[in-house]
Amino acid sequence: MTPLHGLLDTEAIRKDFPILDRTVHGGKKIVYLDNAATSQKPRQVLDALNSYYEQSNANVHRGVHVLAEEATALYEGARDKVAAFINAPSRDEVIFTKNASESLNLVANMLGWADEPYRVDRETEIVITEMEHHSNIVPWQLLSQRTGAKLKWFGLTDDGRLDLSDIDQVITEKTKIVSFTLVSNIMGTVNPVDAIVRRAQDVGALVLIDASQAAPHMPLDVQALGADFVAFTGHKMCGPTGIGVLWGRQELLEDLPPFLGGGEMIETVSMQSSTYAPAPHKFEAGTPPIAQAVGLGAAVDYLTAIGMDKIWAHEHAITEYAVKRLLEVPDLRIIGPATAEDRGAAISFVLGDIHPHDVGQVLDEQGIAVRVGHHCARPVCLRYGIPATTRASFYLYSTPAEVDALVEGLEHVRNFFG
Amino acid sequence: MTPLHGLLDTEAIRKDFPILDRTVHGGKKIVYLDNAATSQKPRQVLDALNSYYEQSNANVHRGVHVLAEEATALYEGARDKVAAFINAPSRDEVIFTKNASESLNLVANMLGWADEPYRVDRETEIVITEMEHHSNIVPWQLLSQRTGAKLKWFGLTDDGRLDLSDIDQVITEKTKIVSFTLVSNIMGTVNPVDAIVRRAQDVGALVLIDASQAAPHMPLDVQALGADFVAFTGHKMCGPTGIGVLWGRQELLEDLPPFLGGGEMIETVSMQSSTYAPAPHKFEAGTPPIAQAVGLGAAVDYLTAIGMDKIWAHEHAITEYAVKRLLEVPDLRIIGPATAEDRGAAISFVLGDIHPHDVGQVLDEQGIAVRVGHHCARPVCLRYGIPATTRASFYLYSTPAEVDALVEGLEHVRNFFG
Amino acid sequence: MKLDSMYQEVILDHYKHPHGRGLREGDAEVHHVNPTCGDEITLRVRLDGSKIADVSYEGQGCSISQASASVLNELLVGRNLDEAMKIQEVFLELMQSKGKVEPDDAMEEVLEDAVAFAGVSKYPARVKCALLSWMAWKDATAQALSEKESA
Amino acid sequence: MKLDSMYQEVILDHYKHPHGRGLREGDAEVHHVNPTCGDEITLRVRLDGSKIADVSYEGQGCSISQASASVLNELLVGRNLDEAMKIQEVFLELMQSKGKVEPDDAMEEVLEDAVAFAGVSKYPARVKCALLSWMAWKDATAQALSEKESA
Ligand SMILES: Cc1ncc(COP(=O)(O)O)c(C=O)c1O
Ligand SMILES: Cc1ncc(COP(=O)(O)O)c(C=O)c1O
Repeated sequence: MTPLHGLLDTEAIRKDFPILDRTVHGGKKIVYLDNAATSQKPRQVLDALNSYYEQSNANVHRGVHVLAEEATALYEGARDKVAAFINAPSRDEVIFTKNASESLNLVANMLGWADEPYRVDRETEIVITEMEHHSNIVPWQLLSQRTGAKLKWFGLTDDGRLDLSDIDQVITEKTKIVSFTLVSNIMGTVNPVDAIVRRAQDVGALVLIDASQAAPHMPLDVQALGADFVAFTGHKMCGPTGIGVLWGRQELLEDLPPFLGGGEMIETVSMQSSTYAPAPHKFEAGTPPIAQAVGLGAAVDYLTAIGMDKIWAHEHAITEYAVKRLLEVPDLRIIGPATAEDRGAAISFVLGDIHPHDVGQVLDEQGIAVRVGHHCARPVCLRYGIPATTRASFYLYSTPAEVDALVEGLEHVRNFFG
Repeated sequence: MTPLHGLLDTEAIRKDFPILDRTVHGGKKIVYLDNAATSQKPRQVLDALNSYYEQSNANVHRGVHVLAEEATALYEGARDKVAAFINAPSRDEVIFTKNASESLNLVANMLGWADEPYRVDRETEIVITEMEHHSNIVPWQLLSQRTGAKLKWFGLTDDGRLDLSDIDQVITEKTKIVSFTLVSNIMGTVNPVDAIVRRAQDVGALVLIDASQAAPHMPLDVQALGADFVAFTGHKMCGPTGIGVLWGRQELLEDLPPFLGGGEMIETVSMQSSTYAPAPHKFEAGTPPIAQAVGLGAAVDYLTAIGMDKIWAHEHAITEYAVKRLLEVPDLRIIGPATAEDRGAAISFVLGDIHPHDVGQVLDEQGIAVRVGHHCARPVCLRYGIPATTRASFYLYSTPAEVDALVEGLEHVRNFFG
Repeated sequence: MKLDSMYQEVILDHYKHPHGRGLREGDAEVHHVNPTCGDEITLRVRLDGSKIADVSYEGQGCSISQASASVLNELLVGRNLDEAMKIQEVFLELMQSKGKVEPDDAMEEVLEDAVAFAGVSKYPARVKCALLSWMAWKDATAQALSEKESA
Repeated sequence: MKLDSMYQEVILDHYKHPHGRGLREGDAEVHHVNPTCGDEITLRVRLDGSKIADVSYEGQGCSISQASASVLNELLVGRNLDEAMKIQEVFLELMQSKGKVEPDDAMEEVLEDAVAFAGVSKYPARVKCALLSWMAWKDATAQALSEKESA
């Protein structure tokens, strides 16, 4: 094997992740290739959680006592960190949610209740793509059912890319919102943001980018993207579960109506009526995921210290190697781009007619954790006429040796069901 | 001082809470009396979080690998624990949300989108009370604005109780939903559930009980309450931030439409349409707060091991003592019940014309953490003609000595501003 | 190797050579999916009085769900409904045992080839695969009966 | 004692004996609230050309927010708008300094009694109290000006 270029010092990095030392099935060290589902957490993030709970835990914003001030400073400090991480023009544009799904639903609901010119109603259209995660499909189906708006989408090419050939028919003067994923969670495809944003801006439609599979893996610059909203989720980027982010352009957040009502999001309440706090608080009803925001802040620090460009290079090298090695496995067919160009480190495949469930089970027995099923992107499986896929997905701690383990594991699968 | 009856062994209990050893302002041990805002976390809960992240972290429900199976078992095991804690007839009636506010908004939104007979629209009425937390006011104001339904409420008596004298006029045949708090977060009042539930059932209205201030402090039995929905929040009951609960009767959860759309809540998705998983998953879109549910499960174990009846007795004894001692402070007026009967351990008061902000600041300097402001229950302040209150709130680790510290602290406040 | 406890010879046999696969005439048809993995089955039941005349099915899924449908067909076709319901209950109990029930002779007599699924019960994610066809069959049978009643 | 750095004599004085309290005639009126604590202020500005003829106010709040409104009245009434804006900016800078700015003579000359709030800037939860009336004043002044323009 020729050495790969651009790899990180995984030996050092892996020491930060306690779970990677875990063994399963009688002493087999775990090979964790399920990073697109969720990432593991470095000690730095767990330390931040513990020190929050052991030193500073209090409810935020409303206290004059020391703990409340510390908790507020930590929580709002996490917002600063996330804002810097995505190059947001203002920290007040960063809304903490519980996960990317809530972020996406938040936008869909705001648009349903908005006044003109944002309002989605029966005269208007919503555009998504066939490679969206269910969390970027179902909210729009619900909005479409509830408002009468028409739901349209971009189809896929045979090699797992967006088919934009009919872009002018899909995105039209009637389009109010275009929502699409930056990186496909099932196929790894990186989508051409510019072309879509340009067309959307031409017709005056808003753009929401689902960056759930991008934020963990590549430098993310919301200003460079040119979108109006960007959503992502903490648990896939070394952060805790229970925290997501929605970034939105300030003037939109000012104009759009709130979603959830309650404590923290108000300015003043009487029984008759209420007024709302400015963004981001307007969209953060109730006690926020305080510790989880603090943990996400620590995750962002961790990733930034390593460097998002270096992480992207590492994953690209691993992906290139993995694609090459996987294609050596007889009867293996990659679903999605079969090269490492314009793709992330999630690789889906089918192996002859062995069902992915069976593939995953036999791999698990060898300590190799992959995900099997439709990966919350069932329309992609329908599109390619398959019931499900096996997906291996890599992250900053993944090694070429783990790719080799996967390939050996697949040989074993073939023998088992041969 | 005569010894109080029914106290817990706080010396032992306090050892479980690392933060209670913390000192502030140059060596003063913290006196944490802000438990109605959020509780502190025992080591047992932090251990559960750490061991989840260090041993078993994975995304739930969709994996065949060991970590995914363990994470799923832990997450669903937490649901079993919570179900047992509230005596739910079925575990499938327990929905995990991000906080009580989301739980309350969830019900409001379901009813707005529901078909008959649940549908809230311009012909119908919604009933709340004047002592609700903003999180149980604003969602109903939003629902009322969006559907045209009329919002009505029970007023308060001078001594901080619900005024039910006009119950037959407030809850009528037009009422679709009655939503009220079991225990007031600002005054500590425990409300008469039976009378309200009986009237609501007579007219066929649904009942939602906000148990955010009850679940941490008293035995909670959703079957005995007789309500249709019960909401509460993890962070006030020794659990992590970022997790809430909605319990709902099974047949309602079957009939009512989903709220957020996305991964986990579906049965099958195509671009054209989707079908939904049965409850509770139908209402849990996206990656749930997995670690937080596990932490809440550990919190529930912790509380149960001590005994909710014993915790209630402990807090009752502390409250009785605190009310007595506070009434000895000159110029101090309790807002809410001025006895320990039918009340929880949150005590609001005003001290002459010293603004609560100033009270809280001077107490903080002595290491005493109380909350000041309107406590997300501004209508109560309006009702009693005060800008804000100072609130001391106790929990299972609170001691009579902490009550004494508070009373001494208030003397100091009076001298400072005297 | 632990895997062998799940993938018994019997199961792999049924998977590779399924019994009664394909859709034939029936009194009721149901379509069930396993939302956690997307496995699907379309299943028809034909009753002859209280006797199960046929169970026909088509679907996609893993070896466990496919083998389970095949075993179901072999085990239930030709039985009386009462008997079949009993078999279904015993199978359900076994599958929900989390590997803690060691099938005895009595159970083996009732379940025949289906005892081979005992090992699957240790794998919670796969239990639903094994149960998919059985739940579909129960549902279809209930529909067939209620249609007969109302006819 | 650290508290004394927040509750300077000057502040407590203004709190107990506020200047210019009460609502009088004005060119514009605003109502501001501090959502984190419920402090409220209603404030009117009366301009005389580019001179601040009066700032009148009414509200409820803690010693810090009350004293701050009193200091504002004392400091700004009778000034030119330019000057007043400058004072407001210096005060804002001081309050956002997190206790890190030690007021020098130059600052003291601009802010007079308002330098006493330096200690408050160490308490993030109270900074908003101190700024409430100043933000209201800025807002009311902008309204008064734009009304004059459009008149
Ligand atoms: C009575 C009551 N209801 C609802 C809430 C809202 O809970 P959360 O902020 O966790 O959503 C609270 C606490 O803040 C409360 O005390
Ligand atoms: C592309 C994409 N969008 C959205 C989501 C939803 O994220 P979450 O489950 O954290 O809400 C995911 C991951 O599950 C994803 O991969």
